[in-house]
Amino acid sequence: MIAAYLVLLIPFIGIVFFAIAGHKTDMGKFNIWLNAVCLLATVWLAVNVLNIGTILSPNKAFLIDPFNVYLIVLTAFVGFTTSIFSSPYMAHEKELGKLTDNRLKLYYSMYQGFMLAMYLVLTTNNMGIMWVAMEGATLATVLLVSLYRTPESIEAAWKYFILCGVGIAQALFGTILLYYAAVQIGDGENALLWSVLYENAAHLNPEILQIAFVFLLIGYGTKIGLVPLHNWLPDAHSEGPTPMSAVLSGLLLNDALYAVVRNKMLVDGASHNNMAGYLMMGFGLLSFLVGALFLHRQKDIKRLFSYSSIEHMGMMTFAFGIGGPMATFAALLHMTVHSLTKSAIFVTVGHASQVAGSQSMGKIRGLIKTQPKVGWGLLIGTIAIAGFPPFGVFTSEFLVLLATMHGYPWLAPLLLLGIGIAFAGLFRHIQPMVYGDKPEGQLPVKANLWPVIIHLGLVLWLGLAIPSFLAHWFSQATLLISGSTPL
Amino acid sequence: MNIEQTDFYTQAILSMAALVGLTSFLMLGQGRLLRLIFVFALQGLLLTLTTALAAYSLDNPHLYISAALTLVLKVLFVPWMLRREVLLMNMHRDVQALANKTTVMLGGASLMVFSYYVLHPIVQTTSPVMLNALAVSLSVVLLGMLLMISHRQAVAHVVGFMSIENGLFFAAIVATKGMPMVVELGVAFDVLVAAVLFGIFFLHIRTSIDSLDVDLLNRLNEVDK
Amino acid sequence: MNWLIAILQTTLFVVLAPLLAGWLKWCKCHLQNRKAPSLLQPYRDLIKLTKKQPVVSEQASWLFIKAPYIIFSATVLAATVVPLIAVDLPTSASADVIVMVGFFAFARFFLALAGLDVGTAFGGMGSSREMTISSLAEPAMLMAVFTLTMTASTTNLSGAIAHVLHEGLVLRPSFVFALFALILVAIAETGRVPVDNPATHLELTMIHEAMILEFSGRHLALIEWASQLKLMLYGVLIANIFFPWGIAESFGASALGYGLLAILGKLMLLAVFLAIAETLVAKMRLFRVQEYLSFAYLLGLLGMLSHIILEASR
Amino acid sequence: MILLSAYSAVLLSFASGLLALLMNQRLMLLAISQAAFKKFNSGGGRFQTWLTGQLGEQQFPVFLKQAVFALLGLSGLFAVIAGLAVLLSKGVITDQIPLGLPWLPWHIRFDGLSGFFYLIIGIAVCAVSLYGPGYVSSYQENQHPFAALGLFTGLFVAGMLLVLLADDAFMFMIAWEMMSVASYFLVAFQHENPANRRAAFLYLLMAEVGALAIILAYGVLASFADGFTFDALRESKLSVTWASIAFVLALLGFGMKAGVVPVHVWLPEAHPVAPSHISALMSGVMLKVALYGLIRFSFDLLSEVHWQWGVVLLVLGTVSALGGILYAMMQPNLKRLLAYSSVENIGIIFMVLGLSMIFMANGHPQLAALGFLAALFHAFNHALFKNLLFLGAGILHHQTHELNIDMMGGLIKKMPKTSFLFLIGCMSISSLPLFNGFVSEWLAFQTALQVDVLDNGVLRSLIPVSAAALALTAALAAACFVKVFGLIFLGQARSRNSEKAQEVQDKGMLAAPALLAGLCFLLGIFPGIAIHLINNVAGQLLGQTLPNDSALGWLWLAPVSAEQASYSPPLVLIGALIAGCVSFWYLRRNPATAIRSAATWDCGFGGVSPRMQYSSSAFTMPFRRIFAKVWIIDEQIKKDLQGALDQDVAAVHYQLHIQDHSWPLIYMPIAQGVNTVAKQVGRIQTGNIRTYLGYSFATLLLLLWVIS
Repeated sequence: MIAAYLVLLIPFIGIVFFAIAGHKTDMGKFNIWLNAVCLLATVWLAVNVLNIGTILSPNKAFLIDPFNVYLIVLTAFVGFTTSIFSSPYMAHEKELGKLTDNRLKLYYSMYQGFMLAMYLVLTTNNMGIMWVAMEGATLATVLLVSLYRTPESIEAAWKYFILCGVGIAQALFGTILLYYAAVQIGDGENALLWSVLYENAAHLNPEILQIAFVFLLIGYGTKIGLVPLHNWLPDAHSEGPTPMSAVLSGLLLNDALYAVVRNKMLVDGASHNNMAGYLMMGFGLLSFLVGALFLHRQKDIKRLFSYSSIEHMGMMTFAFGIGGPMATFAALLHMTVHSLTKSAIFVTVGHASQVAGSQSMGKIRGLIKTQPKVGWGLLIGTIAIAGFPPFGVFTSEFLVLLATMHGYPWLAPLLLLGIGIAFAGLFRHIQPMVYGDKPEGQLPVKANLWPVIIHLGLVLWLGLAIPSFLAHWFSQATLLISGSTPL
Repeated sequence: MNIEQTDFYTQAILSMAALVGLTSFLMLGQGRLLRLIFVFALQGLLLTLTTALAAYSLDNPHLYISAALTLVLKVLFVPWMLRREVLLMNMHRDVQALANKTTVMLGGASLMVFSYYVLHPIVQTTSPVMLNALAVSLSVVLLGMLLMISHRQAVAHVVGFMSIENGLFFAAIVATKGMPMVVELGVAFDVLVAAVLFGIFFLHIRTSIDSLDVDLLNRLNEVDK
Repeated sequence: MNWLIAILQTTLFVVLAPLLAGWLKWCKCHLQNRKAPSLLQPYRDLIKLTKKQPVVSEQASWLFIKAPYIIFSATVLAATVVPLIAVDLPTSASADVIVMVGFFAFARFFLALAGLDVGTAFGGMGSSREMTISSLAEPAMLMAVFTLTMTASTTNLSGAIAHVLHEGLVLRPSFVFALFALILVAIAETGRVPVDNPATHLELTMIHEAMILEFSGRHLALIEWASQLKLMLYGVLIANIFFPWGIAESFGASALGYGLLAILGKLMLLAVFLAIAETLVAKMRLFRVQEYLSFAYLLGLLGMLSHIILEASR
Repeated sequence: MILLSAYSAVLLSFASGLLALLMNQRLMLLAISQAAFKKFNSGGGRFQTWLTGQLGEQQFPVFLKQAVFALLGLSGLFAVIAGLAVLLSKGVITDQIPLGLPWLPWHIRFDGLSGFFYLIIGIAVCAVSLYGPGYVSSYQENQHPFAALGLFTGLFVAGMLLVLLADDAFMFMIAWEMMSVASYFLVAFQHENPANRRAAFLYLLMAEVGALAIILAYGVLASFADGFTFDALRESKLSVTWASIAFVLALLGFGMKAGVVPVHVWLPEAHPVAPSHISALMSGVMLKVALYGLIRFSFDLLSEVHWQWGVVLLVLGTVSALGGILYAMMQPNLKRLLAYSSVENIGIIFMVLGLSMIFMANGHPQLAALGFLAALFHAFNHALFKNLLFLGAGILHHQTHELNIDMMGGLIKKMPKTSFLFLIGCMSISSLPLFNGFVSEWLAFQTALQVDVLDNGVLRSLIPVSAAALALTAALAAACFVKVFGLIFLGQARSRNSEKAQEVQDKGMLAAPALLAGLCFLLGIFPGIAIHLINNVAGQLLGQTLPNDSALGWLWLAPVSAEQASYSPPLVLIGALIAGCVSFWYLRRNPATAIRSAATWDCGFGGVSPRMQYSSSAFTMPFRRIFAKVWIIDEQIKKDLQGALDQDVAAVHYQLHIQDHSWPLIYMPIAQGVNTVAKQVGRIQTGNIRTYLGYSFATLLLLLWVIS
């Protein structure tokens, strides 16, 4: 349990420290160290969970179960690798004079703030705190989106702030309704505790819960980026500094989805018509298709990949909506591999745009000749995210397709269509950027590509064989969510 | 059951609910920013009173804290900030004509009805006061959104956002006699930070587009020119 | 024994081919009121050519020089497959009718290549046209032959002919189609009027002649001989498939002799018909040929269909 | 033991890829190996000197390349061994590898069918590995890094082999996609020219869609079975409708890879632009893997076949065969031409496969086996001669830097060996007797001729038509390859490059085609060998072999029965030799008639110039006239006039563009459709925040209304 507190404590220290001394040189290194320690702490936590199973803190404030433990480790890991990437990136940006000291302070301390919020969302046992943390994540990142102070970035940040704020407010209303349903059967203070709610899910009033779920879905769905609530997402991703886009895509969306699924479990427990499932399927499929179509119209490389995030979140939501062991397992796996792959891609994207000195895809050309590592990284990453084996994304998409074919065959063609369109949309933009001759006056930049290599390596590993402990967690989580295991 | 048979507390709560709903309507129809802010402050005050009332009649001490927080944040700090902003941009003179005020108002009214309709399925499991409170707060939330949709000033958006918060808060107080303390504090903290951020953003927006009209923030889109 | 017969009748084939050509020319000349050369003239020509020293273009490669032998032997092999005077031919077991068509293709392949080898416009023109026509004619021929083979349910020519023979006189609509298809194909493949004119050397109309323009001496002799062989082969096919009567079924001397006479008679008749046709009909434009051949193709197909749908036993 | 060699084939190809990857670190590698060599330089003198030579700075990259290809060749060799062994042992070997999903390790199954295709791949890979070192020597390292080429070649081969080993849907798909992706990178290898990029994109897109279709096909089966292992899928009992849906999906998926009209368009784009030894592998072998997939799916996994499917295959095959060869005929680019001819051959294979299905469904397993045999045998032959031709094309490109056959000519004198090998390839592909192509086509005809046994009127009339189409295809193929060989090797050189062309020096680059050509001839003379092998496959898969495939002795080929049809290539060969030799000897005995060479007859105008020769478009002009409807022909003749009143023609410009119908009919509309839809969808994102708020507001209301 100490591990959990440690995990929450370290980022908090980080916030304070960086707020004071964030502008000093090699703070990037320190950031890396901080995240490394955090990662170790999470690993320790994970080992505990592996040994003694689900952990509930004595004061019932924190709950670590198979569903969130691997997400915690994932969060720490992506935070760590992204900090590795952000160190040279930010240095380069500072050389270009895009950033002042204060903004650097802001950046680093809010980076930690965001991590804190993420850990809190995952570890807390209290649905209310979960909401607070989710809102906190927004508040932490909103100033990072407008870090460059360009008109576009401010516009993006404003939209991000307002839309997510309003959305999250809906979630709060949903939480209140949940609480309202809970107090009718339980005591006041503990009524919002997940552990309590999950035990008595059967006795909760289904009507209230359904209404509550609608609000929660709209609220957290805005954060997931479900169409038509997604509009903030591409703006925020494209205008902020790239490390931010990496963690937003890799972590924030996942955690929002995590929150939705937690609530779905309650609703399913309470009412046995698969209302929540259908809603999620509908939203997921819509986001999947629309995101895929949007890919075709992009000119900005980061917007491109943020739409691909929308598409993939759509697929996960759809998979969770289908329910059933296979689809759930697939969705859990997809959460992992997607955030790994997507953050890796954003790393390469960041370097690519630094090479070209622009985010517009028209200007990025011939990467493989200019800076082969970045070019290949981008290409392979895209191959992976497009769902080609032996990368893990393929595994999950394969399972989703089969589950769909099993449960809702008439939806399978839509999925097929979506994947095809998305693939075409990605590659019609990627190929010209990586291939071709080296353009004039573009020089390699200082880049640290270990994050990319590690992430893609992991995704490859997950695609070839899922390690047993992870498989164990996945199947336990599947058992929690869908009521049976695929094993 | 009819209102005569209920105790004073309930009657008070119900009338409070009515007043809060009314303020929302007033805000929705309001074209002048200063008045808008004033009405918003009024709503905050009503909320404070409600909280205090609840705290008193349920003698639930931690609600006093919430009341105090509400007073400080929603009645004093935020309105002061907004007012300052408006005066700074000297927008207090110009009236923003709502595109089609009557439609908006009618829409608001129908929203009220709609929220009752939505909460109808849970009527048999709850007392009417709860139902009323929930319905009103839901409609306040919806009206707040409608306010944001219909107004173009960033200030109005902030007001709308905050009034949504008010609605939620009202629900939390009345329907569930206050959330757990931690949650209350967390929410209050978030509101505070949000308010501060709004301040910062006004600064940025002004510097970037030299106006607070959100319709001018439309560079990022997917439409072919 | 029967291998002996096979070799014997192959040699007969090779030996008689020029004679048939001569007879054909003789008939034509008489029909056209010209003075006819002797029947043995083709032999004389061949011998004369073999005595001449062949002149080969400097452009030519080894393929040009080897081609005549390949063409000739391929045609001879085709001849071995077709029963001339006696059925139950071992050779036609070792290579059935499809293989025979294959041999024709083989010969044509090298003839066309030889035409291209020298690199003159004529050669190219000839091979292009030859391949065009043959690529339409070959399937038509296959269709016609398949009609027979399916009736006899064997692709072994002698077997098929024997089957028709034993069956006696049965009027099959499919055979009528097949017969006409085969005749049309034969005319096209052997380069007779109206598709091609063996007697012309007018550049724009010639096909076969254009390809062999550069050949001389023994090479020319071989190619000429091969084409005479081909003519006779088609004749024998038509004669023996559709009118097999008289062909020897046992290897007694009398039977064989009788068979020989029979086939000679049939061939003479056929030649007369061909001569009359060539006298009456005028050569058609190259791009009318496709209509002509696709008509043949259609006939062949119709024959096959009518066999399958009308005649075959269920 | 067999399985071991099968595995080692896969692993070796992996290894070669990885070794190639080390090309980037070659200096480091060099240091290591030199150090290692220092340790035990007690070795024999000559070896030592050789090794030092190899480990020199300059020599080392070459040495590394040779090593990579050596590994590849080894893997090919092992593949051949494994394939032959399993075919002869008639065994079925299964195994499991602890990879894949937690509850689904990779299932391995190595049976006759896999073995047969293993054999094909092995032979092709051996040839390529002989050919490769000479061919890649022309790439500069900085422009076209060998690392990428070698790595993806290894992965490509490994992927193909794994597909054949797969015994569960999941592993199958992984291997399948690995094959696709690796080959995609190979197509995009020379990515500086746009044609490659376009081709690569198209290829990968269609591969992706095809793969999804296959996944769904498996999904259909899996939703009626428990688990994805093929054993489970075999057990799945599904209705005719679902079975047909599964079959159609599979057909779409595998057909896309195999290049059946109308989903063939990637093929003529992708194969020409890849390096030649890769196009040889793709065209000769990868299409066969797709074929394997279809056979595995429809004959093995689907419990029973229906004659309607056979009809579908038959019709598709016929269309592809005719269309393929007609399009091929019109191509001036040699490799495009070969690619289209692959479409044709795949078409033929599909036809015969369809026949086999029809007979199977109508309860004539023996005839089904015959068709199956013809199909597999043709697949085998096509792999051989198409590889041969592509490698030949590679040699030509390597020596003349041309692929346009209108720019070649007269090469038979400059490159005698190459031309001879290429001639053999042309003869086999245009199915002339004595070569393997003819035998498989003969079998195909034999199958078609058995239509009598069927009762269904539709089939009775359909099959002859397709047989007719087959005959036409064969004839057209002959014409097409006469054009190819004639224009490339015969006549006079049409361009400076082919003027200066030399015979290729590298031994390997000649050895590879020679090997294939030898096999073509061997199988043309003794088809019994291959047919015996395939018979075992048929026995395993259809439970029915040909009764007396060697009734008249091993020299003979009598698939149905000796009375019905028989063919003895050796005797024919002997006959041909006799006839040829006799005439040759007889005519050449007189010394007075030695050959005299003189100028070509020029009608007395003087000077026969290369430009007077027939060009590719001229040669095919009659066909263009006859089959005009098949292509979209855009023919322009422009005359430059000059002189008084523009009377006399100074120059004539002739332009000919021939396009595939499937583009404007199918692909363009899809692309435009997607773009338009995307445009419309794009309009929801107006950029105005109030609109966005409106969306969430509306969504909220809608959902609330829906649930209450």
